[in-house]
Amino acid sequence: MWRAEIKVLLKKSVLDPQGRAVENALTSLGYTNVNRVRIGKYLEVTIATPDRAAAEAQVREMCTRLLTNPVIEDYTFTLVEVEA
Amino acid sequence: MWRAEIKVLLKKSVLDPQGRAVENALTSLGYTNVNRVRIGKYLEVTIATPDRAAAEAQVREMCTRLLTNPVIEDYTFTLVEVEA
Amino acid sequence: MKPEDWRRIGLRDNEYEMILNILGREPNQVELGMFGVMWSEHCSYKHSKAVLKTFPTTGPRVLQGPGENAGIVAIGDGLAVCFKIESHNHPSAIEPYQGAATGVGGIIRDIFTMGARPIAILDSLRFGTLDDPRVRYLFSGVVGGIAGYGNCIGIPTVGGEVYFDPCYQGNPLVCVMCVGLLETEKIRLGKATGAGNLVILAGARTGRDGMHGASFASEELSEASAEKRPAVQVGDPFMEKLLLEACLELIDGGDLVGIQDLGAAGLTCAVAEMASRGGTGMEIELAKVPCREEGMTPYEIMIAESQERMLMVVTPEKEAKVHAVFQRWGLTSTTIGRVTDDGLLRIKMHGQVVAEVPARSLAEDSPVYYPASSKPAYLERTAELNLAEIPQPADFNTVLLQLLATPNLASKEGVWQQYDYMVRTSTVVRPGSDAAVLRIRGTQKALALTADCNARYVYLDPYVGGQIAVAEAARNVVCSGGEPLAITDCLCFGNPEKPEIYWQFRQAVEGISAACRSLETPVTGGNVSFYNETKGEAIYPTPVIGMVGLLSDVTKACTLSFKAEDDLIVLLGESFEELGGSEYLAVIHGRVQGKPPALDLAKEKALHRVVLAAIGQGLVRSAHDLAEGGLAVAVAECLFEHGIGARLTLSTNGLRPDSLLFGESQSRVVLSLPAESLPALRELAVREGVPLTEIGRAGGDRFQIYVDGVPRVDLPVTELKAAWQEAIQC
Amino acid sequence: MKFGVIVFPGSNCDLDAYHLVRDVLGAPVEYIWHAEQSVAGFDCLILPGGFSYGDYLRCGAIARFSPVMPAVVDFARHGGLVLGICNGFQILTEAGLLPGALYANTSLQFRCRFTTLRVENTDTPFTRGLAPGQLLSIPIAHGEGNYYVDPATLQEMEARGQIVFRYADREGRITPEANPNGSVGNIAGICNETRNVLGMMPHPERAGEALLGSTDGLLLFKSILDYWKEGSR
Ligand SMILES: Nc1ncnc2c1ncn2[C@@H]1O[C@H](COP(=O)(O)OP(=O)(O)O)[C@@H](O)[C@H]1O
Ligand SMILES: [Mg+2]
Repeated sequence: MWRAEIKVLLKKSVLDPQGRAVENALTSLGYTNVNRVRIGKYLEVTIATPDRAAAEAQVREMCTRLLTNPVIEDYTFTLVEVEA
Repeated sequence: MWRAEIKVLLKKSVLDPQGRAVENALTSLGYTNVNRVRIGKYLEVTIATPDRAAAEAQVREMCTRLLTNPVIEDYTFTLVEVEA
Repeated sequence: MKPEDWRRIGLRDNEYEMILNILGREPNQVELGMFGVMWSEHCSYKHSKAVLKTFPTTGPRVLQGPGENAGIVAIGDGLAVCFKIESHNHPSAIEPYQGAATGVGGIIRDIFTMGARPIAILDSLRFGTLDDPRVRYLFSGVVGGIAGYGNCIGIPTVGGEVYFDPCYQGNPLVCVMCVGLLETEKIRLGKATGAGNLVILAGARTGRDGMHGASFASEELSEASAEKRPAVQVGDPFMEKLLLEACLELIDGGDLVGIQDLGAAGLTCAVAEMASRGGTGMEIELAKVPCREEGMTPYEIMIAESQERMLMVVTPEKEAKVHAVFQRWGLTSTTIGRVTDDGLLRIKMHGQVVAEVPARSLAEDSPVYYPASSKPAYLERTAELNLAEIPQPADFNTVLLQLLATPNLASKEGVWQQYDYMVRTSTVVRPGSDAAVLRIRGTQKALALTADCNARYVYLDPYVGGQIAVAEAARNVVCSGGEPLAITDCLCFGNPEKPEIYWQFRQAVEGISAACRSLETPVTGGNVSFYNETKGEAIYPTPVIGMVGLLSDVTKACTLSFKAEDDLIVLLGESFEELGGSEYLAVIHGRVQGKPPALDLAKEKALHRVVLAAIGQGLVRSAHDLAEGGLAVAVAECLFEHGIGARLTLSTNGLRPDSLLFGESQSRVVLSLPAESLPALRELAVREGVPLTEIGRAGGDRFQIYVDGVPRVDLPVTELKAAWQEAIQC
Repeated sequence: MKFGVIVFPGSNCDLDAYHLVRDVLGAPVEYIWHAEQSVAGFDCLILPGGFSYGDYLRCGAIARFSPVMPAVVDFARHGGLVLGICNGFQILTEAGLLPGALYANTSLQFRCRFTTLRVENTDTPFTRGLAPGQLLSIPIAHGEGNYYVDPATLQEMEARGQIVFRYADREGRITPEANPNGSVGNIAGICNETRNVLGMMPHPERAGEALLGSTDGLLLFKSILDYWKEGSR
């Protein structure tokens, strides 16, 4: 069993309104040393398969088919082996 | 300079409708070997401070004050040293 | 310049020749890019201009016809209504949520650019069939995007339509209409006048997103367009809300000479149109344009289509104040140039000229094409419908239940409950009736709004179909108690370079024009979307009509629901043996065939006079037009809100029972009224020569239809309602 | 008495609350721009619905740091009447003036429709004019009205009568079907311990005129006026 930890962010070239709003908020709260705030999605999915390679392939497939929209989003993920 | 990578999830005690919806969607797409789907937020914030400890402290503070709502959310984060 | 340079950005060889003649020299990359986006179909209307000129566009109430960002008609009390419809089909096909959201953002900017306060949104949507998971994804994404943007910015989405047909499988249609209110003397135009006046850019920073959106929208969707994906962008409704408030405050204070939103073709289009309309030129310093990304080139800055940006022309005295207002609203605004009197757009980067072209040449001198047109072959096939081949249904109960449950007729509540249709607390008739009605604060008046098109009719006969689209919109407005004022149109068609498509286009426009003339509803603006094809297959010709009507007394607003037991049910208009193009024929017998029902515009107009008088004199308690599904479906729809049943006793008078119950003959309305009102109503009908038939009574909890004494339909209202309500999950 | 409607960037029901108080209730009312630092001279503050700061990150999360908020918190702590509607409710929970939190409807969709509310506590300035168990027809319009609070706190709140409105069916029963967003215990509105701060997801300002389908929302505002007239604070 694997837990896929998937991070999804808008492509760098795409406007990230949330990120901008939060960056402004942080600055006005006095955190003037922050920048490049980006806000996206975080997903955890547990996959029952013995084999890491199979798990990786499946995550990629699920990301392109359902979990993300490649048109505007990029994703990265890591696999953590977990107990059933 | 540090890039804080912050993962925010609903507390285990709080029902996660989005996670459930996505789990159903995945299953109906034929991914019958997935479960425990949880969906939250992923935030990246770049912090200009030489010192890791200071960066850590600041992330905690920003998370409790603004970035997360402790009533319903838990968060974890990692710091990555980056070039200015 | 090599041919591939201009072809790559969609310019044809002859168009490049024109550019050479205009400039008297070779354009540089930046200039070529500017011509490329401005002369794209989307911005230049090069294939439709000539035909659009034939629309009737004038009338006693029209203050602003086509040509500006939106049309405006006067409604008395020194007030006017500003409205426009626009499509965002191609972006929505690729990123449904953001594609639809930015479509909403764009049309809202068109309205407040004119100085109007946006008060309502309508959405007209078309998708493939819901058995396809991709279609369900597009459907929920588009609806989510409209909700996400409209709800956030706080403009109620009060009406629209949703249709499903295989012809839209790969090419959904997403048309959004916005309606605004303004004081007549506050009208602002997108004009740059007064040499020496300053040019200010406000709102979002410019990014690389939306590159070539304009030329992208002018191509058939192909596998290739997947590569152009960056053309889709993310909307920022919060930014637009601030922009809206700031701009209206400035317009209110009379601080602007001219104002123009940045849409397709971005900065290029805004500066070209403003200067061209004002007969002036502009000098712009691109280094001053706030950019979201490092190292953007002049080319990129000029054609980027980043959302939520506005361009303004102000006198030097006002400059400081204008910047101050934007700052209070938390927005960036920058003076990026000045108006000149030489008619040239002089674009500089760090003081160095990177482009210099006549403003007019971009905005006005684009090529005009008169494509060949020829009657489509398919019409031969579809025209012949032999009713003898169509068996009468054995069981009318099942047919009625089936029809109510077909996605095209079923309740769209699953859609509009996701929209905030109440914000601004002026929505008097909510989604779910015919036209929506919004009161106008500070007056006794109200507006009736609707968006309509039966594309199957247009497919089977573009001329008649075009007429019917206008007539049905007007009928919806009238049934809500409104006097039809004017229309805006969103003409969605296939590839105009195909003669059969262009024939559809010309016929539909002629039909719309004819209807607008007799119903006295001029065209005040609109939008053309060509190249709606996938793998060479065109959609049905789909000219969506957005109509605005006026009620002089908001308390007279009428809905379609039966409201009292024992009320009489009356049918106005005449029923013919017309099953051609009907939903019944398509759903029950699997045929898209025949001629659409005939339309007599004089009879239509007479019907409107009767219904408006009846509502105005308070004779009736409900009014509903007959559309898809015919008489049986229309009456069923009147039962659902209050769960009041009905008993109809009809006679065929030589018609087939199925034609009588499900045929879609035009110019018909069903009314409910207390018995004592009947004589007065009959008098109105007789005076206008409109056939009036008493067809039954409201009451009980069942829907029963007797045809020539034979019980044909007998079902509990609850069962009918369930079938109708649960059909569409969104 | 004078009402103040606080305008955050992105508020969009400010105008509706303003019109209801001025044109229907007939009481003095003014807008208060979020950048103000004082709310002196006002007797009841309304935090209106909308999408303050786009509701980016979390509903109300950024607005609660607006310059005006310290004054609002101070006003509330000294017993001033504060009514948070929809986004206003979300801001009040984020600001800690009300317990719990609001998050995504279980449908994951925005919902706009009339709901039936059952009045659970009439011993507040906002509901004193109502009858216990009275049913009100008031619309909702939100995507994140799913109220959550941990079980322990919920018990205390119940005990202290802090639950003011619940979603009910037409017969007044508290059923899952009547719950439009999944909120715990069908909760639609709550008040603080001292009962001078009310937060509710439904929009009473949208139910103030027969023309718009219901006048039940007006009853809340009338209660506030009566409470004030009697000077019982
Ligand atoms: N996409 C939509 N958005 C908002 N309201 C809609 C939408 N689709 C349908 N409606 C509403 O549902 C009702 C019925 O729609 P429709 O069947 O198209 O009416 P009609 O046939 O009278 O034009 C109308 O009030 C319409 O405004
Ligand atoms: Mg209708």
